[in-house]
Amino acid sequence: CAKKPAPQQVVKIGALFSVTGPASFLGAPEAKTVQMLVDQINMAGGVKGAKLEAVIKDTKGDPENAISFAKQLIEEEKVFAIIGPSTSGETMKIKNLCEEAKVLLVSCAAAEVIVNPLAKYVFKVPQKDSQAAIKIFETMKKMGISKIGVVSSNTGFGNAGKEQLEKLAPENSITILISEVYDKTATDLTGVLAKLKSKKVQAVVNWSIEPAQAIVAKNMKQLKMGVPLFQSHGFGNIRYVKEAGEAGEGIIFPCGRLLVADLLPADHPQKSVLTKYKTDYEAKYQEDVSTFGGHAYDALMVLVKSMETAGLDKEQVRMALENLKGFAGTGGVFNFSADDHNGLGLDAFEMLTVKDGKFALLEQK
Amino acid sequence: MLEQTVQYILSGLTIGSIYAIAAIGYNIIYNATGIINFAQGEFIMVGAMTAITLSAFLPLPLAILFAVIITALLGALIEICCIRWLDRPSVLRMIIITIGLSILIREAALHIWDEKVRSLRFFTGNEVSSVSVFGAHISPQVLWVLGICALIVVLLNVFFKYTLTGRSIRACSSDKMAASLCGINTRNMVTLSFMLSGAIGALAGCVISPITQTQYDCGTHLAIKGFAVAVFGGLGNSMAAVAAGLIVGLLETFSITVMPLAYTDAISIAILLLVLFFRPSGLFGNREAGRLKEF
Amino acid sequence: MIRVRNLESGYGALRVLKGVSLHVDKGEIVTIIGANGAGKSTLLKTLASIVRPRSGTILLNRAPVVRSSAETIVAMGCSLVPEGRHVFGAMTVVENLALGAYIQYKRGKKYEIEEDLPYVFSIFPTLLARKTQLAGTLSGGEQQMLAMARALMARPGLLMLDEPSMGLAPLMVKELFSVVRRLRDEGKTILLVEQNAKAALGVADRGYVLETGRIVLEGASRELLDNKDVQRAYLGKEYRKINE
Amino acid sequence: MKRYISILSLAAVVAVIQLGSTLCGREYYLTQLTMAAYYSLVAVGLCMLMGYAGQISLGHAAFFAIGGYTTAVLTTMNLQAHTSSRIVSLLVQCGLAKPGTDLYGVAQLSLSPWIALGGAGIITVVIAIIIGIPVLKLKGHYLAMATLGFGIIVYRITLGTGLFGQADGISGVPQFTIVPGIAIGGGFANKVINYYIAWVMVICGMLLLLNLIDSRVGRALKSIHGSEEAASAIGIHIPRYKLMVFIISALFASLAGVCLTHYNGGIGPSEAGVMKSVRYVAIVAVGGMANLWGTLIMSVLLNYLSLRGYFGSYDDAVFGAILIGIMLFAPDGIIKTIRTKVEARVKVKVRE
Amino acid sequence: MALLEVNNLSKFFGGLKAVSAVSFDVPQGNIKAIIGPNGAGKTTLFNLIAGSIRPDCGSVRFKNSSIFGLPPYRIAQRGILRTFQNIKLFPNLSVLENVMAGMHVKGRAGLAAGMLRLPQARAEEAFISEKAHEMLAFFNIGELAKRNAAHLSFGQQRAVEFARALASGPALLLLDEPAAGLNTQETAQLASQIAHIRGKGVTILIVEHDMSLIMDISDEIVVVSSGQKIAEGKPSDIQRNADVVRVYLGEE
Ligand SMILES: Nc1ncnc2c1ncn2[C@@H]1O[C@H](COP(=O)(O)OP(=O)(O)OP(=O)(O)O)[C@@H](O)[C@H]1O
Ligand SMILES: Nc1ncnc2c1ncn2[C@@H]1O[C@H](COP(=O)(O)OP(=O)(O)OP(=O)(O)O)[C@@H](O)[C@H]1O
Ligand SMILES: [Mg+2]
Ligand SMILES: [Mg+2]
Repeated sequence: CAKKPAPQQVVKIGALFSVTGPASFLGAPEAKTVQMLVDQINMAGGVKGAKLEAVIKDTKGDPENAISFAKQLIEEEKVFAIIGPSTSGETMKIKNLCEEAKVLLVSCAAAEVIVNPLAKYVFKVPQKDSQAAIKIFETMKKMGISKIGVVSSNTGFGNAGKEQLEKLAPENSITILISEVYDKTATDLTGVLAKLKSKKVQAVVNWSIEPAQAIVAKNMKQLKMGVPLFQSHGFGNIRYVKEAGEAGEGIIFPCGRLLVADLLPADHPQKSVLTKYKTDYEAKYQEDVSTFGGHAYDALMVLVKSMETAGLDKEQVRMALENLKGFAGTGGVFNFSADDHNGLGLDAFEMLTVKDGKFALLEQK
Repeated sequence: MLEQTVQYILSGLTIGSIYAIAAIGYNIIYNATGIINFAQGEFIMVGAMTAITLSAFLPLPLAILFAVIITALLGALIEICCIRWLDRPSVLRMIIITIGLSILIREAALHIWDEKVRSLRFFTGNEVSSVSVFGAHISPQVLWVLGICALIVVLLNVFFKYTLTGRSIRACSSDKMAASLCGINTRNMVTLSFMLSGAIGALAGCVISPITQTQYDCGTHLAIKGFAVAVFGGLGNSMAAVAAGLIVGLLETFSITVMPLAYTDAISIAILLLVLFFRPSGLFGNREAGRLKEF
Repeated sequence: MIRVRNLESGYGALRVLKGVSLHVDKGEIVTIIGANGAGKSTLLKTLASIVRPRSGTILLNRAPVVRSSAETIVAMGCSLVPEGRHVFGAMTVVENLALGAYIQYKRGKKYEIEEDLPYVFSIFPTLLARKTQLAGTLSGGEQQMLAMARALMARPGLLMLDEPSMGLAPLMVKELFSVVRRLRDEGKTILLVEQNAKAALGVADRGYVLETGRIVLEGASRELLDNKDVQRAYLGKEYRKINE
Repeated sequence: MKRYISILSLAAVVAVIQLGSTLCGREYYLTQLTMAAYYSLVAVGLCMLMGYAGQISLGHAAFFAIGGYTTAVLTTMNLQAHTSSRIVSLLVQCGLAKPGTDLYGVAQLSLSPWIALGGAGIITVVIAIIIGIPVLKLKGHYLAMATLGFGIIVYRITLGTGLFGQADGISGVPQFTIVPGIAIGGGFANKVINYYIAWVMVICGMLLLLNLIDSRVGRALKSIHGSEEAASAIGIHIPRYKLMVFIISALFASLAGVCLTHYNGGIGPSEAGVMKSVRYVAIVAVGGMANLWGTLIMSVLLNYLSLRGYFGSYDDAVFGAILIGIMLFAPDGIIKTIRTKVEARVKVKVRE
Repeated sequence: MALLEVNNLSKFFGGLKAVSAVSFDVPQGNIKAIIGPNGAGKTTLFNLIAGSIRPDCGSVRFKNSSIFGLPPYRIAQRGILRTFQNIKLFPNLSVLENVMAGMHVKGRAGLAAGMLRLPQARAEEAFISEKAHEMLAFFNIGELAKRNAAHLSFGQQRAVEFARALASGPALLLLDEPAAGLNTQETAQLASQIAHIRGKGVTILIVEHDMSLIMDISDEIVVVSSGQKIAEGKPSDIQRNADVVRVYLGEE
């Protein structure tokens, strides 16, 4: 039903990422990924004959910048859609704006509030925190753990995770003995871990995306706590494993399959997507992929996919996106629907562990 | 219970020693120029980052040595480019310049080293080794931090009290014109103090990096805490800075036992403020001297 | 000792010295008198390189020093006791004095410094009693003494004093002028700026009168003391009349 | 008189920019100009405190945040569940709480922004007094440290408290209807009106402050900056005046916070962050410290450029470089330096 | 009836008795001088009277009510104004504004009046500025009115400070070494200015080391040494007092 677009028509995609600033570990790989993908797509002839152009704005993680830039993208650049922002706080600030302007927003932030309450034009690609929490609890049950301590960082990600853990624990017959929030710039956490230790927890769950994840691991080992450490899907960056060094061994966390792409069976639907993205990215930027870059991949690709099916009309694309099924991205296989603007299920996660300084699939008995 | 308390004390010492070593650097430039160098945190970051980069090719001690030298040179460069040729700048102007510098250095570091977190090797042992005291545990690196902290303080005290150069640096801060009328090359003294605080910042950065990890923007946090601690102790007095640092560290750790961790910072700073209201020249500051120094 | 030709100097847009020429020979006491704002302090500050001259030449011991820094001037044996004391407020009296001897230390003359301390204390006994007090808490007169004592610690050949008697009690002023004489007798050269023209001309060998940035009169002290204009403007012959 | 001329020219420039942008179909520039105007309100208030009264505040973003968060919390509170309560029904009767539905069709009963504005004002004044009395006794770096500390505490509280949305901040703040048809809000249709609201506020603020600095109170403030000892020796009650100017500048910041929060439809903790406070201080310094006009111009310029993201990832770096450059080469602020240069040149011409 | 009565006033700095048990009166309309060697405690005495430092014990009464321990601004509001030994001008203000600031206690206009420029505030402002110009003219520094106070020579700064202290029409003026840094002619001018001011009914307490000035203008002299009063009397008596000659004046 789509009209034939004029050749070399340009479709602008706005991108809001916190490339610098406190959340730069999210935004930087995301921006790089988008840049790389857009180049690739254009090399391959664009989308429906139209060239993609990414207008990337660095919000530095500040909501006020996100608002200002979002308005710019919508009014001035007249972008087709916006991907990003990297953090939930920013996304929530521009959710209404995009809704009002009827511009598609595919967020790379994790919080559930982004798609619940449901906004017509707002989607998100990272996995749901609740599913990560359930995955963790399931693993714990198998390991015979029932009393745990939770630490989380005071960011949107940390808070959302903490909330989900606390909400889902009773259903999974797990008791949270203690829950503490630390500052994302924390330099040493032995104090708070000592508090956990004194409560005799059987396992520790740390929920954050910051580098402090490695500090938790180190401090636990230094304190000789001797209980397993579970991390959130925010641990999906080989950097943190390197940082934690020997202390990283044995950490368990749920994660998309990007990091263990080579370990997947050849017939896994995500296998080819993952290995391609991984090798491309690593070749282009000389650095390890992280799951965060993967979010940007998913955000852009679900859009492109929908555009390919529905053409270059915003409303049509929105419909197509809502009906996108079985799309294999880096975060999992997406099945969007009119009342699920996230599209990922429990199976998006794999439980991983760290073995000899590398990610490995957790072997569950 | 004892083990628990000891553990808190040790944790407090760990955090405290980090703050203390960050605070010392402030005092040097303060003594020389009467200003607070807000780029001090960036010296710490640059020192650590340089050492990390160098440690890929060099043995650890050499890497640290070079990092210290490079950061000292950076300090000198900054002074020569941005401060030396100013004609009697006001303190506020200097503060703003150093704030500007800190922003610039941080951004430069972002583009040199990217946004990823790194850390230096542990000096002894590794991530998982710990020393146990009464059943509580502490990373050997903390002992390094404390030791180097103590060493720096002792050396600095001797330097400022008993050596001529040290005294001249203090004279410069008190009255620049009078100092040059005494035959002191005030410009060189300021350069020297920037080099010195650069070097100390770098050393601090290296020794805390295994514990805290290093990222391009980690300087800001350390700078704020270091500044708070330096003021809390009484500006210009390094011994007081260490004491204040340890006190703040212990305070923060013990506040965890009663309050949610999220408010630790707010609590420790609120207590600092309270102290300031009652002792406006800091915990160990000399009130008389404080009044005679102008902003 | 010092020779100045056509010196021009000032602050920003303000021209203060407009072509000053003067000279001070070794072993002399030379005084400069002039009204408020005439530029006396500016002249001394320019000689000490605290203020940069716009043009003109300054020869110190025959060497041109117009571009030198303040430290080199001190190292060349020329010390200024600035107007308004400028002691190191947050340091003790002894530390102030030690810094005065900075040049000596740098030359490694520790021994001389040890001699100098008792020497300046003998000139200013009050300071001995306040040895460890912070200089900022000294009384005005005490600070003035400290400033002079500190300058002496550098063993200058030429000592420039900017209104040293300001704020001193009469007894101290007398004392001060006898110190000035004593220093001259010890072979030092002294350039003295004073408001107390009578006393200054009393000790000086020669004098200059500075008015709005120009030397308007110069000569031996005696001549100046007898000069009608000087008498009227600076020596207060009219003082009675105004009050009557 | 001079002051009215400059104020009028400011008003004229404001109008010309709006007309120009509308005629060129570039109305979207007004968005960032509006935001910059609110930030400028903070800057000129701080200029009064820092440049004229000589009291540095490294925690001024806190007051902005106090205003913003107060209004955000109060206006996003859904009273639907409490309709039975006495107070709520009273509020509804007085028209101070309005029922409505949000974007997702959920019934809302929210407090009127006027109450929030009043609340923000009261809270700001109370906090300014509580903090100001002890803090303003301090001097120099100690004052800098204490205000910085206050800023950090507020920042931490916004970050750590569930009520304030922690790291995510608060979103979904409704618009602030001043009179029917005129509302502070970020909708795409209200750009022009909001631009004028913001600039009218800036112009009024400027006028008040310009009057103030030439008044008896203003002189007292400036003399405190010059020498506290001398100021008290001529009969100036220093603590009172310091507190007064502290409250005024806190109110400016808080008002800006309230308005910008409504305009943006939300607020996040970064508004309370240390870097924000530092930015305000820097803008005042770049403007020339005791120079309201310089501060206003630099603030609009820098905030505008930054909000438009002209410098991309180099935003902070450019900001730092500008800071250093101006402090090195034009320490009296760019405006004054240019003016003296021009005047000098004109003088030379006249002489020739 | 004495305007100012100082009784047993003392101040210790650690072990140092800067002022110990000093008593004297300043009668209305008089010029009273305080002299003494350097470090005798004269400035400290001034600081105690003006409230800059808190006395340890004793009493200070002004116009028959105690001003002991009041903060300096309250004392200034009651009509005691001072100058400083180390001049303290407002370097960020022009000369004119310095003097106008001196009239702070005379003004009424508050914050709102100033911000809104109410007519009352405007009238007051005009009055104050006119008065300040008069003050400057009196001290012959009228042409400096627009200059920044920081960029004046020492003597000019003295004059500005004097004008600032006098502007509000104080009942008692405390002058700390007003002639320091002035030459003889300027000192003579100062003497006549002081006489003129006294003629307008201002009482003056002066600390000075210039004996000819002191002997000339003062009605009575208090001599302090090491914090204690050692003599008080007419200038001619003081000049002959053996103690005073020994510790202060020196033998001719
Ligand atoms: N730092 C300065 N900046 C600008 N102008 C100055 C500065 N210092 C002095 N002046 C001006 O320079 C002129 C000469 O000042 P200078 O201090 O040399 O006078 P002086 O002869 O020492 O007077 P006094 O006897 O009062 O000390 C005066 O008009 C003064 O206003
Ligand atoms: N804050 C202080 N702490 C300690 N000692 C002080 C303090 N203030 C003043 N003094 C001492 O008190 C004594 C009296 O000082 P003051 O300034 O009153 O002397 P003065 O009579 O004004 O002398 P001058 O004529 O030199 O100005 C001095 O010995 C001084 O050192
Ligand atoms: Mg002079
Ligand atoms: Mg005195």
